[in-house]
Amino acid sequence: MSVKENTEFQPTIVAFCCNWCSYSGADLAGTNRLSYPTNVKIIRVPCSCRINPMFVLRAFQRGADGVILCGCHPGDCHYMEGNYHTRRRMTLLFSMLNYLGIESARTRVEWVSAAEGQRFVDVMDDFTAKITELGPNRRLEDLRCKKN
Amino acid sequence: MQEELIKRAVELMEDGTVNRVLGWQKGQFVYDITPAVFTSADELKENFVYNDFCGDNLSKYLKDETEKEGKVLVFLKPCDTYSFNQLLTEYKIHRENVYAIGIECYGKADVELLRRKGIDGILDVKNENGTLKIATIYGDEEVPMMEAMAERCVNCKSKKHVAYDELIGEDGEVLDSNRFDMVEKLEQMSAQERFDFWQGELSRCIRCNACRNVCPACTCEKCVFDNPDSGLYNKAAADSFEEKMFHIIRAYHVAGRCTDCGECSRVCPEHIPLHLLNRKFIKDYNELYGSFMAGAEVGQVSPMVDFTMDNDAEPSIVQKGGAE
Amino acid sequence: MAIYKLPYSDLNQLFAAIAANEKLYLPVDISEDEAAFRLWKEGDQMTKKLNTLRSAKDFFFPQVQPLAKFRRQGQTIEIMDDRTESEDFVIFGARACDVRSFDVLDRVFLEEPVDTQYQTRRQHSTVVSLACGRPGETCFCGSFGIDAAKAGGDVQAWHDGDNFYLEPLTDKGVKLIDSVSSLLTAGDQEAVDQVVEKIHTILARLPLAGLKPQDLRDKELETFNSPKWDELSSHCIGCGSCTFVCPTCQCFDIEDFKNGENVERYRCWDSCMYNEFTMMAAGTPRKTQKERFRQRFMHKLVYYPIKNDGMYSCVGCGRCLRKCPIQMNIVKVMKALEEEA
Amino acid sequence: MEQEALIPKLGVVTEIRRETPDVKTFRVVGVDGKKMFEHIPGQCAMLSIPGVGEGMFSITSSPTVEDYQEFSIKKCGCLTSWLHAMEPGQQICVRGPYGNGFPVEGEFRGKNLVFIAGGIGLAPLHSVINYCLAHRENYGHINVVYGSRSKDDLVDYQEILDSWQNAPDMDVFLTIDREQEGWDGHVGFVPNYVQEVGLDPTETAVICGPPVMIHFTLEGLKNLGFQEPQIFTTMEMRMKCGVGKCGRCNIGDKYVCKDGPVFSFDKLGELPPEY
Repeated sequence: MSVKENTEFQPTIVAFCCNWCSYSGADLAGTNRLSYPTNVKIIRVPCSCRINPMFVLRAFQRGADGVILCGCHPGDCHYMEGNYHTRRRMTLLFSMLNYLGIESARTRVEWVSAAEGQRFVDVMDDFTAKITELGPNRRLEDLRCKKN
Repeated sequence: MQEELIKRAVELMEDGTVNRVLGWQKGQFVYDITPAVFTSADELKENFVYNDFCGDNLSKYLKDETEKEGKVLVFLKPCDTYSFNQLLTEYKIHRENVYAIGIECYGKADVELLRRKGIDGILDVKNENGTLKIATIYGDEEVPMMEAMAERCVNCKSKKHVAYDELIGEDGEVLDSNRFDMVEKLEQMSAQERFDFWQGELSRCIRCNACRNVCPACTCEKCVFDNPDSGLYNKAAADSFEEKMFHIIRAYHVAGRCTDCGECSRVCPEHIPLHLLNRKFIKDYNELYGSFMAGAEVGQVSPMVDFTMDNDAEPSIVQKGGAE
Repeated sequence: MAIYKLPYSDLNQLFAAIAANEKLYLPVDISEDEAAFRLWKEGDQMTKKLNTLRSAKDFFFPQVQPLAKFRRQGQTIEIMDDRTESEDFVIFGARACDVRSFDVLDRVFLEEPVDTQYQTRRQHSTVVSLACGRPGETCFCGSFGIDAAKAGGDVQAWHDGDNFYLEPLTDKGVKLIDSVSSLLTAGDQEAVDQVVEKIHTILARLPLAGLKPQDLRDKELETFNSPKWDELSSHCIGCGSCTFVCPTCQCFDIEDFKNGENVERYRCWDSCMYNEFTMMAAGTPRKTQKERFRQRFMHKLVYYPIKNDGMYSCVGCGRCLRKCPIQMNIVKVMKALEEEA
Repeated sequence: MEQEALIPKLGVVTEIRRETPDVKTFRVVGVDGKKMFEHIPGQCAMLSIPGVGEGMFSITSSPTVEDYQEFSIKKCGCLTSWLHAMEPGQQICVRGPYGNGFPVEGEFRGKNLVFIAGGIGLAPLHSVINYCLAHRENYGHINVVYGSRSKDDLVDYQEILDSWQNAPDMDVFLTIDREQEGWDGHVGFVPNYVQEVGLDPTETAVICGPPVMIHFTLEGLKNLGFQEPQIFTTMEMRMKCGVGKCGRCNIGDKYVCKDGPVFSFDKLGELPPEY
């Protein structure tokens, strides 16, 4: 049993979380002792609109199998309109990645508020399951960053 | 047409409206035409050329030219006027230092398309009523102009001049072009097919930066790809990832500002259809956020920096639309 | 030396026979527009195109070449040699211009201290050249004393539609011919002479046939200070197309790719046309595109000949004439400098 | 495969001394604790920290030092900032030595020498001055004119005081740009000071410093009657390979890394003024 577990594909998930809502949401999940997959590596950003398309691509380059952005619900942005920009930018970026044949399920944007600890866990569970199903990222990998 | 342009340019130089002319200079063959600045009537008469191969979009040169002393005359084809407007929108051109003459254009030929047909050793090309009569070392050839026309001209988006001080020839209309056909075709493929297509195209990239340097929308003082501190600095076609990243980011940086002038695809030494990346963005924001044409008017707000509170699509629509 | 003959229809067998012994690279069509050297596999046809877009310098001086790997942990560094030893390989169908470009590159890379990776690739290669049956209007190899009808290399080849003729020129060439001798029959000099003559007639009719480079070795400063450079360079967009398609451009950069504690140091092509090419903490000595443009052509037409007994660092392949986005190229530069002199 | 010139060897930084607020001197030996290579004064070496960068630096120590090489490095970019931040014991990648060096066994022999330096420009001259001092019998009188922005910016100040000023048949003239408390020496720019210290135009001069200082000092020396062939300098250019192949450090047909960095001004005058 344990042998099987070791050989199973364990994806690396990068989650960019906005400082004001989603990061607090993750925090809340923690304080409520809810667990989410250990594959998820959280990077805190001041606002979801801080995320440059290059961050997403760089995450894939450096070995991520899935990248998820979490921000405040539209209308709740700490900076009034940041996540509206995120919404447009990421829609177009994801569409472009899809156009280049990169699996669209590897990228996702979710709105998670500071009060939604359970939702954060659900989102991460679901995303991790999807990525595990998809398998390792092969279409946007940098071979130099692969560990043999 | 060429004579008419020279005549008007000379007039404008002589009456002091402008002190120099930005145009196209003859090469050693009929097709190797270089953008150039002419400062005298003699130079113009001797070297100025306007023919089927004058594809260069001159508007980007205005960024530097209008910084100089005096007014410059520039000839703009319909598609160039969009770039011109877009540069004005971004405050890259001093409008008062330029006198723009719009000139009509029925599409430009691409010598590579002649070579594709196996025609080589080209000595002369004459356009006689839509047929190119080509003299080569290996004999004469005839090719209909339509078959030698660059892709961007076949799918011309507009014959309308959106900015000019003066017009030579007729003004046309915005056309209902088929320019998104190929994008649609790609969209309908499976993800694997699309991936294979782009992998094949982008893996040929040699990172010469011609697409970036020629692009009228790429006017940054220092490109993020030239900045060692950005962590993206890389000249090498080192791994297929680098080229994908470069082209995705470049297309993204110009999204909402790209006027689809097609210069990137024209200059690519590897014939990578880079315009298909830009057109994907154009098609997307047209469909999602309403019709928008960069450069159609001065001062437009690009959909990339705009938003609506309630009606914008969520990024998840990509997953519904695409395969996998 | 002896000439060997092979029916054109048997070319595929020849490829198979060579490929059975060592790697065979052949120019094949990779798209409607372009040909490129690719590892031959059954069914591949040699391109009918004049030349490959990327020059054959790739074989000896590839765009990216690993040098060393490092591991940095705390204060310690581990250095691991990351170079690769070359296997034997054959380049088939290189044109005369590209073959000459190897000589140009040799004088840079085989000069002390020898570039080891370049050297091993050179030692392990056998170059089979092919005469140009249909040179294009952009060809001007004749200007540099190159004969497109006698392309040189280890084996030179011609074809006249029906037959393929091969003539070994070096020991390596003889060895290659010996290894496939069962396919070959003795060829006649006369047939080859006919092909050569036919090509010579075409070459004489090329539009750039009369172009001769000036010997500017004594006029280094004069040429450098020529007022022509302003005009010539004024619309250069500063891309690297000309340098990357050029068979003799040899400038490179050494860069590190960081991946955590592992660092890969590699060498890659660089272009003197780029603005950061000579950028230092204190600024750059080549401040505008004019200086960078001038550097490229001065190097090809003046500096290199000074260092190498008058040999030019241009082989007249015409790639830059075809690929420059603004069509400003070495021929226009040569003509402009000549006008002035 | 043979040893490749572009692949560095491993060295260790055994000692780091702060010279001025932005200059530190690094002592480098091989991992076996011995000197890594022999060099000629004026030659350079490529130092690199993988993943940070690689740069060409003048070897500051004299070849007569038997145990190590030293490099005086000013903090001005990515790599140099990193070097300034590191601690002794750090391993470092080294390749070299590169360049032609000063003609210490050629034109310099038997001559009276004057070394003129500004700021960090003393680094390449430090090596040759100490070499000449070690072989005192081969050279005539030695003058050193050295200036900096302030007293604190004088590189090797302690060594100058302790050793050079007491050396036989050697004069050291120091100057700083602006008046400063605790400084009773000369105040003024190097090019002007050069005119004042009473140089003999038959001496062989070596200049190194910022471009503008070199420019005016050269004019000053010419006014004094110096001829171009007797004035030397050491050039600086962006370098990547150090062996005359990568194509970026050329001045005309000469590569600074291979044919330079030491040039006499008459040779430099024959080359395009692109530096």
